[in-house]
Amino acid sequence: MTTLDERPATARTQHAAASGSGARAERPAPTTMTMAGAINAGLRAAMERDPKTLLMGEDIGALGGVFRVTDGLHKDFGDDRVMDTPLAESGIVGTAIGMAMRGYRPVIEIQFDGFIFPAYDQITTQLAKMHYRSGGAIQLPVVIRVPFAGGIGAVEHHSESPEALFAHTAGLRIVSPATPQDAFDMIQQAIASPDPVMFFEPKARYWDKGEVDTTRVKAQLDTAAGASTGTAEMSRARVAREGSDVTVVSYGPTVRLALQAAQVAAGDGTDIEVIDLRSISPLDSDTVVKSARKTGRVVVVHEAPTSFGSGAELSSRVHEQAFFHLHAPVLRVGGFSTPYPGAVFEHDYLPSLDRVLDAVDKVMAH
Amino acid sequence: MTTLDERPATARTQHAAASGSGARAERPAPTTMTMAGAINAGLRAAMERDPKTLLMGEDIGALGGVFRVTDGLHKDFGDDRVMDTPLAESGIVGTAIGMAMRGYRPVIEIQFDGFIFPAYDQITTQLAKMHYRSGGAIQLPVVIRVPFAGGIGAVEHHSESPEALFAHTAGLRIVSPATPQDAFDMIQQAIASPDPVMFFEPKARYWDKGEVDTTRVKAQLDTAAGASTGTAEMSRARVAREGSDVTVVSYGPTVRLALQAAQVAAGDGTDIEVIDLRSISPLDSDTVVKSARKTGRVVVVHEAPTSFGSGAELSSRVHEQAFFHLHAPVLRVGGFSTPYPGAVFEHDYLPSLDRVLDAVDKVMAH
Amino acid sequence: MAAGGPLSTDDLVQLLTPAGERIGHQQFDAYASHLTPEELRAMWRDMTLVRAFDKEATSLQRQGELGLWVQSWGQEAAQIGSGHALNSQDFVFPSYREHGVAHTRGVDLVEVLRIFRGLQHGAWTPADHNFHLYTLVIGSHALHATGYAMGLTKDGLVATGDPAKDAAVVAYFGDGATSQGDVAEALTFASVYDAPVVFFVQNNQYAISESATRQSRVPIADRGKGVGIPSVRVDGNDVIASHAVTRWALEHARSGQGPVLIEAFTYRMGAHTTSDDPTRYRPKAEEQLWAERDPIARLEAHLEAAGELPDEFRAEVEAQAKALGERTRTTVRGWTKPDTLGMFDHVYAEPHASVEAERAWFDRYQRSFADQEATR
Amino acid sequence: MAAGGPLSTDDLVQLLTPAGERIGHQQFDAYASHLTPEELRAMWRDMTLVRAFDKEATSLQRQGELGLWVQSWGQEAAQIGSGHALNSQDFVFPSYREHGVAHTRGVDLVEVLRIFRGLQHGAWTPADHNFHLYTLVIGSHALHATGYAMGLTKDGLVATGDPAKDAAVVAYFGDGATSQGDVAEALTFASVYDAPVVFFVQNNQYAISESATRQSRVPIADRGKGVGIPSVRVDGNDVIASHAVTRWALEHARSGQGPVLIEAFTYRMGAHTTSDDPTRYRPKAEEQLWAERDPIARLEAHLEAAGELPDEFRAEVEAQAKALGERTRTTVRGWTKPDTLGMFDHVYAEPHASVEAERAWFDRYQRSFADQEATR
Ligand SMILES: Cc1ncc(C[n+]2csc(CCOP(=O)(O)OP(=O)(O)O)c2C)c(N)n1
Ligand SMILES: Cc1ncc(C[n+]2csc(CCOP(=O)(O)OP(=O)(O)O)c2C)c(N)n1
Ligand SMILES: [Mg+2]
Ligand SMILES: [Mg+2]
Repeated sequence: MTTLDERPATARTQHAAASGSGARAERPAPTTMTMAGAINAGLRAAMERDPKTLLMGEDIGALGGVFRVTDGLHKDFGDDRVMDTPLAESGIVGTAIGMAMRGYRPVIEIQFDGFIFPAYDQITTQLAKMHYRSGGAIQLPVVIRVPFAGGIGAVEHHSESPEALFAHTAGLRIVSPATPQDAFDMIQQAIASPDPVMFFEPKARYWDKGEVDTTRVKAQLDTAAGASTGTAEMSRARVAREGSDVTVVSYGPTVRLALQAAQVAAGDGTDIEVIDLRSISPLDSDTVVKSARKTGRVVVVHEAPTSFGSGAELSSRVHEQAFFHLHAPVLRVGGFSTPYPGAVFEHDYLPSLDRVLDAVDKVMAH
Repeated sequence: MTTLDERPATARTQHAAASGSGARAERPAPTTMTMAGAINAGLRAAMERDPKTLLMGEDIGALGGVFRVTDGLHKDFGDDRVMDTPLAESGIVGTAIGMAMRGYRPVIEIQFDGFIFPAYDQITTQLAKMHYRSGGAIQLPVVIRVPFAGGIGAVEHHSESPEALFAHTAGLRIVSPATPQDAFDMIQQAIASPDPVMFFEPKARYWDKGEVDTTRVKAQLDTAAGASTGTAEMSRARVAREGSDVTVVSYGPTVRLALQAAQVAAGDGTDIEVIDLRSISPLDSDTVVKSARKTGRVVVVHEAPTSFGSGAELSSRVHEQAFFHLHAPVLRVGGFSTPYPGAVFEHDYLPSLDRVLDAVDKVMAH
Repeated sequence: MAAGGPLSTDDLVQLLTPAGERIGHQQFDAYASHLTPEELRAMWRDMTLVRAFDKEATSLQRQGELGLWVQSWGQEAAQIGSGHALNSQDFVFPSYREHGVAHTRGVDLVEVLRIFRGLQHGAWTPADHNFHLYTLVIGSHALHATGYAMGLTKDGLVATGDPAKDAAVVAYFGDGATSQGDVAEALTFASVYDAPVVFFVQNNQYAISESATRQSRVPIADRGKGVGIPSVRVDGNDVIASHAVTRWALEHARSGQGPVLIEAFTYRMGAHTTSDDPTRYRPKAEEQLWAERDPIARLEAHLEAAGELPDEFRAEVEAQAKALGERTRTTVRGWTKPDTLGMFDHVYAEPHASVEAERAWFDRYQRSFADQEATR
Repeated sequence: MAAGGPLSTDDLVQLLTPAGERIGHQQFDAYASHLTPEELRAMWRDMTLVRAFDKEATSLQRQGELGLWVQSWGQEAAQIGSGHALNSQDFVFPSYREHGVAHTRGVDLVEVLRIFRGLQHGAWTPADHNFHLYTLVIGSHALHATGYAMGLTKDGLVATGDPAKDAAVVAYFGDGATSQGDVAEALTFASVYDAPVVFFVQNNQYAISESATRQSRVPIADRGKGVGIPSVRVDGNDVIASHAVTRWALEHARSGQGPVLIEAFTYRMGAHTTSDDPTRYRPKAEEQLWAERDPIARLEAHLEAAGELPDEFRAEVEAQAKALGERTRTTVRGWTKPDTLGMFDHVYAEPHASVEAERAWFDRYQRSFADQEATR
């Protein structure tokens, strides 16, 4: 399957410029990878870059994780760096914190979104706050990888989108890649970052393929300022498609949907600008506000329930900062205020092309 | 200390009408109570009403809770109904779920806001979802009382406002009283409700006094439809002060601040309408939108960090539903995107009279 | 793993040898002595039916009729043996693999598949069977079971002296689950409140790909020692022993003596679920070894040696299994998607503004398509 | 509580009788035999200073100079005894009551009060003392300690054979904490990974108002049995025994033999914190009983009987205590509120847009008042 969300030309050039890498001449041809493969390659690169990087989680060793994202890493790096842990999420995050204090960079895999909650206390009261409470003396470069969101016909607790439940807590960075390229780059930037990062992987996109240039982020992270540059870069939104009539903002699993909507709307003469947030905390509202001032119309799309979701924060900020440029209120398209329903209902529950276009029509009506 | 937020005349009359109680003639004179005392009295009334109601928590027995909210109840109801539990919040909520399945109505006290997180998984994946996943076969009438928010000069983890971290999850009701009267009524309505309710008690208001009419909610809950009427009633916002220029929306600890702001602004000729939400889930946006359409200007105030807080949801809804009536964007006044700081900083961190008035000035500038 | 570890087979209570020979046991013989050949045949029938159903469900999943299936294959003795020890007033909190126990509680196995077809999250009414919904979040339900048991005590349904009244709770979970904080807290609450709950751990040696040695360096049964809960290790492939220790444990709990922890040592003969690939983490030889220790074959050998498994009975059970398989196939294939608006039902028991508003919106939205169709 | 419960005083390792008489112990004598009178005096000095400081802090709280104070009163022997067993390369994860241990790690006690004056959440640099910040969320740090210990193993700092190199971790927490799932998970991880960590439980018989019988029906030390961690119960009011068992445990851990659990049975002589009122939940008689078992008095009796507590030494310590008290008072009273913008510092190590924007806004906002003032 080829993805619709590959617009590497602009975005990549922009990045290359930002990182100041002069290696363009020798750049090899990009490789085609799935998102799962890109994360796997990114983890491997990070482990090769820094011997203190290690992986922790349930079934990530011999099995390679239930999604095979860590496939082959246990074989190559051994028990000491790819650790199958006891079945206890709080224990995983809590011991990772201790290891980070000892100088390690643990990268945790939580098996599914719905199983992050036993670790909620360690994430919210310990991981997030340690740098602050120590007055900067303790850095906790822990990455928590969470395969999240729905669309794969799974049973209960395997399709949730809990990102807003973490974004409200200061001290955590929350990111989510939408393309194999970003998955490859951002996992490495997240690992290099001195801050704790929650890395939400859109599991329904794991097998989507895309071109990946493996050289750029390497050049970036090999510099002295690499961790800072990388952290800043993964915190910025990406304009995935330029447009002039409506801004559709999304991240992770639904960026593809936003691009599909843009394609369909283009046929109707509506020119949609698609923004891939990439980061939820920090939220790059500047990029969105700039676009909102241009188009005057904004629709936010995510899978998480609309109520109290991250779209609410984005909507509030756009109104606060671009109110007098807006032709219509910012509309939100998200999951409903119900638990994630049985799999037969999930395509009714999730934002669909029709629902996104319906919202676009509504904002265009003004 | 007398509170500023007592406007019983309108609100109470409204309620009495809503509950259809005809007992007005024999109504005894209202009693003066602190909010802590009102909750204590409400718990006692609920325990007398239904022998299945029982209390669980740390130090709620002989000690009467660290805030003395359960004072005297252990003495009068015994070990079996006022249960000092092991020091394990997940265990408290998890066993309460089991007891509720067996027909009990457990009312849990979590000692402080910052200690709710070890129970987060049980609340989010079990308590909230059981009714849905059982297709309505299992009701879990569990109430979780959480003394929350700051302003009392406490150490870390004792001043947090985590309500938005629960409001995003369907299946929970989230309420917070701002006055002794509401505390007395709402705790009983929450206990009578067949749904799980998180009851956020503004600890800095525990010792504020107010008049409490103890008869109205009794008459309501003694009726066959009492649980439904009560649930509906505690889910509705209350207009704490009518005004025409700006709507200031708040709940729990900051309602008093909103009323203070209204008083000060009145001196400057600005007429503020103050809405006390009382419920965060459901969020009575209808009442707020109605007010917004009237005043055209809205400011939301809460102690929780502004980013991804409940004010974001409210702001989004007001914009979505009253955009063309607004003179200015909805502004939010809340805590900052930092962990709750050391106590010496808390009055800088928390919304203050000046910050609320500053926001009011800003929306009035349009 | 060193001797004494979680894979050790020492100290397992056994009443049937792997060859099917009935042996004695000082403490637990008394809890199996009531078992007539008829009752043993009933257990064999249940085990056989559950396995046939399990196979059918597996092939339905392969055919795309189910999103996922979780096999109980290999764990039938632990489940049917313990399930047969329950009284109707006892209450069970299963994990997600307890199809055998579900069957003993009168849950129609076919209905269980609604969950795995994605139609609903719970597929039976717990109060009808004193059998709670499956719980997928590992370990969570151990606390619910403990709370429920505390409620039984409050209700005066423990140590009444009336065996028709005294009740207890059984919580089933796996070896992996014993690492969860919630399970530890459940053990603590149960012991401190002397709750009538039996924690029944099926140590099937794996938590997905992870060996039980990843969860513990001592036998899982030792978890009881940490909180003063009596515990016992039983051969979970021995249906008679599984039955006997559970009877003992339930009597202990029902009579007010508090909780018990049972570790039933067994083997997950199949994959973790139909999504799993055990070839990645365990040797074929190990699987073969345990295939030879098949729990159904063991009881079968016992009954046959005693001449208690006549051909007519075998034929009858075979026919029942076939019928169950057919009913499973046709029922599952007949299930259609329910009304979409049902997705909004039962979020709350009382109306909630967001749910009501979204339901109404979705209804209008759906109808707008129908209207478009109609006007075309 | 029945014999064998968490308040049982049987089976406590003791090397000093309550009257101060030195007695032998088969296993642990060897770990105390190196203690010279000088070293015992050093322990007595530390205990005395910590108690004096504790009193001073309590009165500063009463005077409104501190928001809260948490006393270590009564637990000095457990803390100083174990603290003296640590090597500099060992790492400690305290709870919030371990002022005695803090002192042995070279943390200036006065600095600790910054936390209780609300100036900051952490008041020392952990790496400077190999002493982590206080953790207020009960039990959380048991996992951090375990992870840190796992890191020591990875770093090759365990079982090197070089005593100047081998390191271990000590996690301190209370009887109440042992009910938390996190502590159970820490025990599990520690045992499975053979982490060099000593779990040091001060069973001071209370978790705020709740008796330890509310957390366990067996001695807290038994928690180790559940996961195969060797454990020991020690008289926590006996500084020599507390020291000896900790030395043993640390050697065990440092030499690669894995974790140990120590239960030091002691008594919280004061209130839980200055906000607490113990008269509501415990009898005065009990407090009196334990006042008679004062841990400092016990060592004092021992040293005096041996003629090892000369008046000059007493006077010197008294003067030190007085000086510490004075320095505490003047330092605390001298602390002023730091720059408000500091509130935004260190939320992240790298810039975060929300924090930066809010800091900038607050700065402008604050200045706007100053400007108003200026233009008046
Ligand atoms: C809290 C949580 N974490 C992770 C998972 C994913 N998961 C599902 S089953 C399983 C293994 C369970 O092993 P065990 O308890 O031994 O039970 P078994 O499957 O062997 O019956 C895991 C890790 C989950 N369901 N819940
Ligand atoms: C998770 C959590 N729940 C509740 C509290 C409130 N609390 C503070 S201290 C305490 C009692 C702790 O008892 P114990 O572990 O015995 O330690 P001690 O105070 O006796 O030293 C409680 C319940 C907390 N700090 N953290
Ligand atoms: Mg298992
Ligand atoms: Mg204690």
